[in-house]
Amino acid sequence: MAQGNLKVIGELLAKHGILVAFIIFMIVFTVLNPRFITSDNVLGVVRSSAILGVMAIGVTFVVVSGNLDLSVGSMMSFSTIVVLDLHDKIGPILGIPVMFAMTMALGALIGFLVGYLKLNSLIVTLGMLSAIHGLTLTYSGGKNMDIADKDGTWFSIFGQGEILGLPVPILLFALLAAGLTLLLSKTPFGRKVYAVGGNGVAATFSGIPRARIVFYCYLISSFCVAVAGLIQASRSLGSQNTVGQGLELEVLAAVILGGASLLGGSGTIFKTVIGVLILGFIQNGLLLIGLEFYVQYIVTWVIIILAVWLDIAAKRGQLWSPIA
Amino acid sequence: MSDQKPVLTLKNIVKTFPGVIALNKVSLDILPGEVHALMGENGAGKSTLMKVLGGIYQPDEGQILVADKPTILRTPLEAKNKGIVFIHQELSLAEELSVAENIYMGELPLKSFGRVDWAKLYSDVDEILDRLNCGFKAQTIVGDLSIANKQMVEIARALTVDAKTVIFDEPTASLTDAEKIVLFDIIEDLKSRGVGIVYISHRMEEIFRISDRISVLRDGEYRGTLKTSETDHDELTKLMIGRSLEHTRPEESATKEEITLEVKNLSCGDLFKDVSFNVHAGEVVGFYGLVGAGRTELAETIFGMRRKTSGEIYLNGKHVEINSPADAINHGISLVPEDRKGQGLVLGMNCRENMTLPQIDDLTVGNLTAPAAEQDIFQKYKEKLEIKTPNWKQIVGNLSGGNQQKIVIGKWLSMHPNLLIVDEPTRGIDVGSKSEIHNLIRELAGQGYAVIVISSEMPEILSVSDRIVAMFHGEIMHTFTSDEVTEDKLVQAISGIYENDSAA
Amino acid sequence: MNLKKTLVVSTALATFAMAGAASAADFTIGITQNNVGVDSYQTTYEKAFIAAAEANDKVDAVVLDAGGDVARQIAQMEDLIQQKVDAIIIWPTNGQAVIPAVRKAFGAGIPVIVTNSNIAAEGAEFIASFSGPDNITQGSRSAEIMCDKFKEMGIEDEAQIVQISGQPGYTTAIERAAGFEDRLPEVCPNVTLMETQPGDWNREKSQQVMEAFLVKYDDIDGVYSGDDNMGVGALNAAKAADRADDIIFVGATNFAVGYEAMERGEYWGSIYQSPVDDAEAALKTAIDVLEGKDVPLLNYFDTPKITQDNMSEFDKPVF
Amino acid sequence: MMKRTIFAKHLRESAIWIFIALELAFFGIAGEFLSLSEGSFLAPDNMLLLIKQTVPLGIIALGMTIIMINGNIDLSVGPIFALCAIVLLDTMTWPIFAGLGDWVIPVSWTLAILVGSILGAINGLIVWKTGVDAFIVTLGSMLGYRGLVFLYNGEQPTYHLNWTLVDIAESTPLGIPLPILIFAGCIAFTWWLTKRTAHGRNAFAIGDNRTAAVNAGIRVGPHMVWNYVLIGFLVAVSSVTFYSASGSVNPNDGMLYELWIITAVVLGGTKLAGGRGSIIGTVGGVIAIQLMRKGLGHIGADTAMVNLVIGSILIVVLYIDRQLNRKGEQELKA
Repeated sequence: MAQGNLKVIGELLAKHGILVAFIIFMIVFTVLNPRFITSDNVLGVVRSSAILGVMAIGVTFVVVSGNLDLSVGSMMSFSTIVVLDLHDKIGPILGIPVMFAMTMALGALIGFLVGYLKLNSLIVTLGMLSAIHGLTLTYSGGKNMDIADKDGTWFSIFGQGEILGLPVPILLFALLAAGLTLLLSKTPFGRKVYAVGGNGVAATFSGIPRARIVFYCYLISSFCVAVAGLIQASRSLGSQNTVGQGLELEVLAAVILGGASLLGGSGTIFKTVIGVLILGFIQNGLLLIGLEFYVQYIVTWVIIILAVWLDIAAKRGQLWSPIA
Repeated sequence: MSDQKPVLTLKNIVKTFPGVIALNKVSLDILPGEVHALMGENGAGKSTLMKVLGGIYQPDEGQILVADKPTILRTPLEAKNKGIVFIHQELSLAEELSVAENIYMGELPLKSFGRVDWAKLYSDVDEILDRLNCGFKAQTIVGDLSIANKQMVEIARALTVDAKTVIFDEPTASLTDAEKIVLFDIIEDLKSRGVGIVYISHRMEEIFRISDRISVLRDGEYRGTLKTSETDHDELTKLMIGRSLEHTRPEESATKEEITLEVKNLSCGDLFKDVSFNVHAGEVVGFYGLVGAGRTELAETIFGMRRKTSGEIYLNGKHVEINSPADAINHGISLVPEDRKGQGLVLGMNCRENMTLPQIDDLTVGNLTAPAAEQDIFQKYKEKLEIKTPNWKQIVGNLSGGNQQKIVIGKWLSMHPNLLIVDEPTRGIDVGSKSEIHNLIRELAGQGYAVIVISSEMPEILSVSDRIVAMFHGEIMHTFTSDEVTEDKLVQAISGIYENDSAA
Repeated sequence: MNLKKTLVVSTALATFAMAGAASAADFTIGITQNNVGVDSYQTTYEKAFIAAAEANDKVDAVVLDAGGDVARQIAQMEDLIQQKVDAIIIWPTNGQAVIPAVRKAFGAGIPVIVTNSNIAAEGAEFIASFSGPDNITQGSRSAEIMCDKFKEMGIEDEAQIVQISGQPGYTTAIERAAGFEDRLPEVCPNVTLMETQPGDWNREKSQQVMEAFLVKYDDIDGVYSGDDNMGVGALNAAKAADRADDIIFVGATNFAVGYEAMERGEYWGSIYQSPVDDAEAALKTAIDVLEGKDVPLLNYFDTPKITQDNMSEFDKPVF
Repeated sequence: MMKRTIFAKHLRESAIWIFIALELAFFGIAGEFLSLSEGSFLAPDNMLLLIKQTVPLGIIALGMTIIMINGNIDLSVGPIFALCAIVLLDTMTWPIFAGLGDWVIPVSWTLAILVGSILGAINGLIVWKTGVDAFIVTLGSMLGYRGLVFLYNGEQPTYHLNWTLVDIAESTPLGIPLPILIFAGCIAFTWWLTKRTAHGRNAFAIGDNRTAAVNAGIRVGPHMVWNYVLIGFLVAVSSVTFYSASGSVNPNDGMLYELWIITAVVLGGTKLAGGRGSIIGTVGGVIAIQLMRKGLGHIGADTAMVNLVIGSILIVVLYIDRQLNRKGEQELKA
């Protein structure tokens, strides 16, 4: 029965569609430019995707819990600027924890507003996007922040160092991905995040403290932002106030590409990582075959729509929406 | 009646979905001026059939005849234009719009340039509302109405078009007995005007009260049509589930001495006031009342979902403060909520995950979840409650209503509560599952659980309860023992007119 | 930034004490900047401008920021016209889109001084003067710096370079790229410009672009970046790939990071452009116009070449 | 209880105007002390200017209101705004229109508006036919349409200064600037559409309860497409109004517009989930935002301050709105 086949293919796509797309994509680009698949390039792409990836992992928690986070970009600028400033003022050993505390305080504020006060997360994080940008500008006085002694600091290890031949940003990315995969899919907390995102009311009726779970998700997200800020700061040892601008949408695009539903209750860290890598390789691949940078906008557009469309088409068993 | 031409005929309707035959050669004819009941267990194909009639699905095979003319219904609007009108079970209203706009949704009367003719709209609607004796106006915002009045708005919709066939899908699910009477009057009125009525319900007593003929579906197949006057409960049940049911009889009371729950002067704003009662171990206490009498709100307050404004709760003699469901669970209280899909289940999660959700913190090895421990619980209650699901991975949203409800019950039984509260345990559940759940509740009491059952169905309340608390306007009117209670007394009590001579 | 507030508050209080809302100074000059906060050049410019205005008793300043949004800038122009300031200084977000607004000010009799980045030729008749760097010359000079270095190294006939340009659509980015691309073949006809990609004035973006270049091209001898911020991003990428030693980096708008990289010998050269000079020149031009002095239409301030060889002649940039 | 609800309802509906009044009072007084300007902030000229400055965002926000009442969202208005401007300015230089002289102006206007409507229709069709959430669809086209903007003319600004065009755009018939008249026309039209027509009422019905609307026979899909056409059309009108007066468009123009517009619409009382909202409220919302920007500039606040204040105000307004919507202490905790 043809419909039966469609269903099998549909289920396959629903489960592994993003992976299939990823593999096809890699093959096509390798044919177009063999350099694409060299270990140097792959490593380079993963390294430069690490910052986006670390943030996307955090945002996955927020999205699975049924909320949005549009403030991660401007929050990342904030943590980058703060840690660079503190590096010279109180030294990296003190500066890094202080930066984490400040960033996570912002995350806690958002978590409080969305979790405990039950305010709409889209608007809250939109407001925070603007407010945190203002905060960053006030903090830095609008100036670029740079570390004075760039060669003499060990601080560069997070962004530029290598351990066992692997760049540290990739290690941090992998470590965080592994740890948070464990947290999201193998612990009671993770289960509660899915429950809260899947049906917040039913979760509350099951004795799960919805507000606290949402709060923790934002805290995790801000922790990841702080890690991203650390990598960013260490990588360039200096930064502008707008370093993270626009990243919130790229992060969201990666999470959506990974198949998380914006309604909450679905999505995994692994799929988000694939989503991040796809975005990274698109950008890099198009650059390598010599296409103008703006072509990547159009390609990303098509890929996002196709990925999400095929995903829900597989779930409902028909390609076109049944809405009349 | 039999020589009349049917208003609507279905001939050998077949509808398949990938892997499933939802309807297999179903035939049906609806005569003018008759109430034709459609029965069947959940999953029997009733709703698919209705969607075919409503123009939402296209049948793969077979014919629909409207007034003997073959017809293709492509959209809901086409169905409506052919005089087929639905009264939906789940209220299908836009809360922010006026009553009039809801009643004429999709076909507002127009002037030039697509402008709405408000004057005509309001006067037409007010006329209909007068006919139905509604206490509200065309301009009233639907969100401000009570549930029963919202149902009236749904019904009023049927009267706006020249309806030939009106399909009622579980219309009494959220109505009280008094409101049902109004509904049945309306159905009579429609009948007398030659409208054919399809009436879908799980409630036998309603079916026998108002229907003329009954058609039964089972597993997507048509099982026959009976004249109501010539059949009885047993025959119908057999036809529906393929076997006969053991009748539920209240067993011997298992009530013990010790009091599990004692509630003293509990209030929550003006939802309910000064409520006092107790529940013994091994006892089933039924709470009966109109929608809005405060029963569900009372249960939610005991469970920590609402903040009480005054009063005390004692569990096993000890005063307890319950500020959240987590507190309630820690004190051994379980609540099977009223709204299964909205409050009871995370529909996107699988069976096992749903069942172990409240105790997931305890099912761990190290800090990680322990699938083996989860599986033990799932397996135990799957067998105990005879839950029909291929395996634990099944997404709960894909189960039938009865099995979903059993997942919720299993979830709370696995917590081994002192006190189990079940709110409308069988709403929207077919006859077979219904009696299983009733038996289960009695069985639990027999094992020493204290159970509170909230229900709007009188037979249900009468058959499972040891004592019955009648509530009216947020207050307890009277508590009946199973010996003294009669249907009359109960109806009076929940309408606030019971002579409260033996007040406790 | 607090400086300005103090200025505003103190001035306002002083004037309030004396004559209600009337101004005490001879001239009120309004300025609308492109996008303060996007980089420290603009921030330093804003501070320098406020400081210069504060130091000058004759001047009160109304300082506005368009946030990079052309619609907002036009609105600010209208506000300034409505407030009847004596002169308007504009740092255009878009060299053409502001022309009608400039014409409006011209029509209202308010002289307009364009700063930093000029408006298009059609607007020339409506402005009193342009004060700022000559971005085309800057581009040409960067080309010369790079070419001279290649000649010194003896690879002027084989060198291959890439360009990282500024934010697409911005006049400064376009002019610098044009100046560079026009001049390079004149001085070094055999140097190949392999590819140009935008780095959006953003160090991180530029670093990513450079990473891709490094994978794509085995032989890169030089990188021209639209400013030092991006240049340092490219340098970081090359350092990470261990190829920094083979590449000559030339930028523009010498930032502190670029200056430091030059001190370390990693970055070859740039164009020295001080936002303080830029701001002061703009204010001075405005005052000169208001005082009726003869002001040239194009009032460029000098932006000299800076390389590792002559950097000791320059102070380290403060931004 | 009933009284309180009605009071809260009224307060909710007029909240934005109270807020505007507070802003006016604050900036009016603070302006006297802090501003260098000789004119009062509240001067009629300045207020007229204020309204004129709200026009570009305002016209788009009207369309966004209907989209959001309908239960959707459009994040792609920024690039549509830029693309329409490119069409407007570029078509004026096309050789085939060379013979028209200044009559090319209405032709270009029409073309730009056509393109805007088509881009809107594409969004709508994707939302309808694929069933993908509008947020994701328009997030995608926000990128994709921006790509088209760049594709058109690379990184160069598109530029054509036609003084006749500028003079038309800056004319003041009846003493009122033309953009304000266009804005007023759009307000009247969208108000009429939402309050008086079946299409508008259906938008509320669909946003409020989509299943009910489907069951009632409303063709939800085409309805949504028309709303996207409408917002595309209004974005184009806004773009034409604005760029006729400025004559040049950068490929980056319109960035972040979607965020400001959604903010304004939400401030104006439109529900994010759909089903509730009003055109008049949205007008209040855009005025409130422009007033904030203008006022903060007037009293000399810097960029950092403006960002901080606007972000915080948004959250505070959301909080107040939530308090007004609460059912008191009896509320279910879920």
